[in-house]
Amino acid sequence: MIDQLYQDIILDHYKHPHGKGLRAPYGGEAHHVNPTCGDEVTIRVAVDGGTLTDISYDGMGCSISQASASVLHELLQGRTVEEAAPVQEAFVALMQSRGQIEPDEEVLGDGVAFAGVARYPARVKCALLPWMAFKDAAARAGVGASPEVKSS
Amino acid sequence: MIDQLYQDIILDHYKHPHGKGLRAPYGGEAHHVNPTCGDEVTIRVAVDGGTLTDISYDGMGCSISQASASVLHELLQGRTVEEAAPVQEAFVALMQSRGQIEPDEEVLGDGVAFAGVARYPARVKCALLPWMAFKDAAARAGVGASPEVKSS
Amino acid sequence: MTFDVARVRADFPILDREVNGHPLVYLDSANTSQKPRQVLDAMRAHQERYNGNVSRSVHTLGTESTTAYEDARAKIAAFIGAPSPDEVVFTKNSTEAINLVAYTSADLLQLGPGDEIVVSEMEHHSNLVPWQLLCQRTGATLRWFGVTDEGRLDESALDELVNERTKLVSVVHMSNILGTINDPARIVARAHQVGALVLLDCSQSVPHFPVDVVELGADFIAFTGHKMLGPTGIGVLWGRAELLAAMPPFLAGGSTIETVTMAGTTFAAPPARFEGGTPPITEAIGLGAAVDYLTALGMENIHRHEQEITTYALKALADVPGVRIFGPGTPEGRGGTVSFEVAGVHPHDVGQILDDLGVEVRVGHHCARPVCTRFGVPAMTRASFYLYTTTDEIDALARGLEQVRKVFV
Amino acid sequence: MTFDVARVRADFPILDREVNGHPLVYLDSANTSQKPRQVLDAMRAHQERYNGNVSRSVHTLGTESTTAYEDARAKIAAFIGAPSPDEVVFTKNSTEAINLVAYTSADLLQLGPGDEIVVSEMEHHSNLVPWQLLCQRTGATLRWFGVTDEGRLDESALDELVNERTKLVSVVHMSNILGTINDPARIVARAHQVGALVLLDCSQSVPHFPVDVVELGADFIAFTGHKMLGPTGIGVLWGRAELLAAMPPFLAGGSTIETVTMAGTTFAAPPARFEGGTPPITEAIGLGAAVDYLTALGMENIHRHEQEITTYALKALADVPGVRIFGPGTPEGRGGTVSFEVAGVHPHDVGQILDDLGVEVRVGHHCARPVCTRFGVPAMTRASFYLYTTTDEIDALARGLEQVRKVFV
Ligand SMILES: Cc1ncc(COP(=O)(O)O)c(C=O)c1O
Ligand SMILES: Cc1ncc(COP(=O)(O)O)c(C=O)c1O
Repeated sequence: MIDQLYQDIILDHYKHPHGKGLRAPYGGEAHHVNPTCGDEVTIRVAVDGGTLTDISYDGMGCSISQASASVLHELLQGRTVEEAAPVQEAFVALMQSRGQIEPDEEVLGDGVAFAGVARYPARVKCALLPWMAFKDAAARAGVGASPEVKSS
Repeated sequence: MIDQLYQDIILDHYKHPHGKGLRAPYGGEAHHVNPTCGDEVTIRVAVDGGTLTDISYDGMGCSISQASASVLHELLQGRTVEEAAPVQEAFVALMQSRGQIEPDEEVLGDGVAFAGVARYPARVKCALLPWMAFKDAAARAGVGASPEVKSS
Repeated sequence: MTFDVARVRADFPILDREVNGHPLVYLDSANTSQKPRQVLDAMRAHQERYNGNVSRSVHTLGTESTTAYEDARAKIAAFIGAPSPDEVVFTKNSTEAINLVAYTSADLLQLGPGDEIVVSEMEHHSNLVPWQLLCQRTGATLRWFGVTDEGRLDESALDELVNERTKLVSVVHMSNILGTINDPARIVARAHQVGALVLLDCSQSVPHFPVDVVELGADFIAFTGHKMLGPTGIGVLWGRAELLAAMPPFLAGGSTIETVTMAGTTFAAPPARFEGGTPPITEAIGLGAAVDYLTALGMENIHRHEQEITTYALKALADVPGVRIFGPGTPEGRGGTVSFEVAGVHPHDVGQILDDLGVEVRVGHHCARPVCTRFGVPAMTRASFYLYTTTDEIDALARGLEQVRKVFV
Repeated sequence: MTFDVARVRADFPILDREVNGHPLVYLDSANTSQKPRQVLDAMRAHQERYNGNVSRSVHTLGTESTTAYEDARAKIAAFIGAPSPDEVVFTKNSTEAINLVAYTSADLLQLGPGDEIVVSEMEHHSNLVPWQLLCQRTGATLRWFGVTDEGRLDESALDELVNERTKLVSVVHMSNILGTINDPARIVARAHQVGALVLLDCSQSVPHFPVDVVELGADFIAFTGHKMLGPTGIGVLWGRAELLAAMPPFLAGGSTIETVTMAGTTFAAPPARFEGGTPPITEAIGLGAAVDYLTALGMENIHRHEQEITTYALKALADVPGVRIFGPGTPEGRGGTVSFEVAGVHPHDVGQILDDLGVEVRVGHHCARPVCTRFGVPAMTRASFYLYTTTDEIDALARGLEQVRKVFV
């Protein structure tokens, strides 16, 4: 069961995160905290003509939240805002599915590795942390991200 | 069991209270309330040369508290402060005995009828109400009554 | 479904007990209700099999416990028609829930001299004293609805009483002493017209008939677990999401925070913001099970059963010489809580003789002393009913009152 | 008497359970303790046989319930050496107990700008945030003791920190994160010298070793039932009688009053003044049973057992490569709560792998974020022990940590 959680893809992203580090210029930034464990992430979003030209981030956290940020970067960087929305939606839906959804690799890429996380309610928040921060950062960059991410 | 509580002596004092009504002159007055049931009693004490020359009272309450005031009047009125102290002490001890004390009729007179009350924890407060008020009134009249009466 | 009171009673272990050699006749459910096996089992299961602290652990016990605690919140939200579980704040009882609003509303409503808070003469002390103290702290003025001779809320001066200066109206949904069920519609409408908030004390309504917060139109409601088949130690404040979001923390500490430094703290979103420290976890789970039990029977059915019992009781009491009922004399607009006096006998003595016969009623001012004052008595005797009450028990009450008269009249 | 841990464990039903296919190894008692059958049975007996509301009824159920509730108060008073049961106030948890003092002390201490409140960097959020908010409300200043590298309270600046302006000092007796046991003697002496009151947060001390309020010399202590074999939903504030008598009501309502009119209210003597509404009755009875259980085993014996386990654990952890312990590294002046890091692995991941092996530890900031900040980490992993902990369980923890390193390092 634990191997479902710590899939190699996740451990890979954790140990070798993609696009980590805060970069300028950016249009919006958000800092989110998981109050129960103290994990933190800061995300910056740069937008140019409807395209997410850079998503940069930094933070302290567990393997799940760190890998999730890395996957987010990989999935959304360079996409248009319209393309990003269904990906976000699919990721959030997967996380809130309690393991009842079969993820679509076409949409979620490496994100499918998080399917196992959905079975660990206490870890869902970890996986969602960067996505919540991204949503806020994107909004501040003027591109309202669509899906409702529940913060509690 | 209930007959132990509602002894004829108690019902008699309740239906025909001794010395009821507030009288002047008096040296000290106290008003006490039982917060759980709303029963109230006012007691006045007149002292002359170390003698409790008058104990007058009025109030609303159940048979136990009313009869207790009547018995108090009967037992302490006309006594010296020194004579009153052991009576008070004996009555309070009887009430707090949970039914474990055999009361002394020499000391308590009709007060012995309250032995059954001690077995009803919820009613002990009723029986003590006038005695607590008396203690305060006596103190205000300048004759500190001795025994510690727990008010809760 | 017909309501099978015998089957219901079989779920309540305590109902098999004897008191002073007589079968227990428990007529004090408005004070606290008895608890069915299903609720006790759910609590015991938590304590014996998956006890762990909530919201703080990644481990299995903690996760199971958190899931059960949050499931209970969702059940309770559904039970009262709350739009979201996040609008349900767990407290220890109604009293804490009301105090939570009273303490935070100084800030929320920016209260000061000239502002008015409105309650009624029919309130339980728990919905009166917190507002008296709030007015003392802020300089606001407390005003109140009176009570009519029939024991109904006197709304005749509504428009004057609730006016531009009014910031909050807090009234009882069903009186714990008179049994009156208030229809808050006019009060809510008027309060909202003048921009005031409305809190309904639903401590006696949520346990006994269907309550839907959206239909009620209130801004807050408070109720308490132990009166609705749940355990002691758990209560609920429901509040509209945007109001809860605007309120400062109250009992602050562990779990109420977002981030803490020595210099200052930011706070979590509701409901966590208001649930300081380890909450009554087992108790919330127990209340969830109570709600399941009530829902399975159907609140409409429970209400109908209680209406039948109340009709029967009002008649039975009226037939005892010297008995005078306070509050509505017919079952319309009232619940199964009936207070009365027996002419010439103090309630304490009434209660004592009844107890000797195994009939458990409450005597005293019922934490609603202004109602006693209003009706000119120091105390009342109260019989209150619930889903397990039978007409036989009402008969036992009536017989007991005959005995009371024999001893005292 | 030798301490027979196997016999103790047999009393705790949950310890038979498996987690993820492994026997449960519960090392999270500082978060919440497990509960013995004796406590659960006492509560169930109340709920099934004599449930009634307290202080409000003359009937038999109410009287039995009230007697049991007050007996519990007396037991708890005796357990902590309180001069009188009336000094024991039941709350829902430590957090409410501390907030009760924080809210009422604005009045009691006439706080204003220029006054100082002193806490420490080692506090649980529940003994920090209420004082931050109190300072915000009153304009008083919050100051604090630091923590040394060894995880001890830094008392080097005591005389400067606690001075003529200090009105109240509130510090933890045993840290829930570092395990440090503070000796409050010097702080109490200094505080009383300058006329300040002292509250000790005994949430982690009362469950684990003998605590005597008179010996401590404090003015208030707070602790919580669920960490000492009792249920959730019950906590205790102990306060010196004359202070409680001088404090205004806090959560006001039913039971806190002497007499009520619409125009104003007078209040009951402590402890009733502070127990608004229906208290956690069953929970108080459960806590009384927990105290009986602890007393029968002997707090000295329990402490000795935990010291043995702690000694063993400190050594076992030190032997795991990459493990660094926060707080005292030897058993002197510390209790059985050990926080640590595994180099290169986030505590969440440590906790998750351990849970997979049935080992339940807590990870995170443990509601003491300033301590994490002090030691430069976002979070810690914590193993905490109690009377039922065995050396086998410590071995399981150590084996689990090897597994953690296999996955992550
Ligand atoms: C030191 C300390 N203080 C206060 C608390 C708060 O206790 P509770 O959550 O029961 O209010 C805790 C535990 O959570 C604690 O460990
Ligand atoms: C109408 C009403 N409001 C408030 C309360 C207070 O509830 P609790 O004692 O659970 O706080 C009660 C019951 O005691 C009640 O009947």
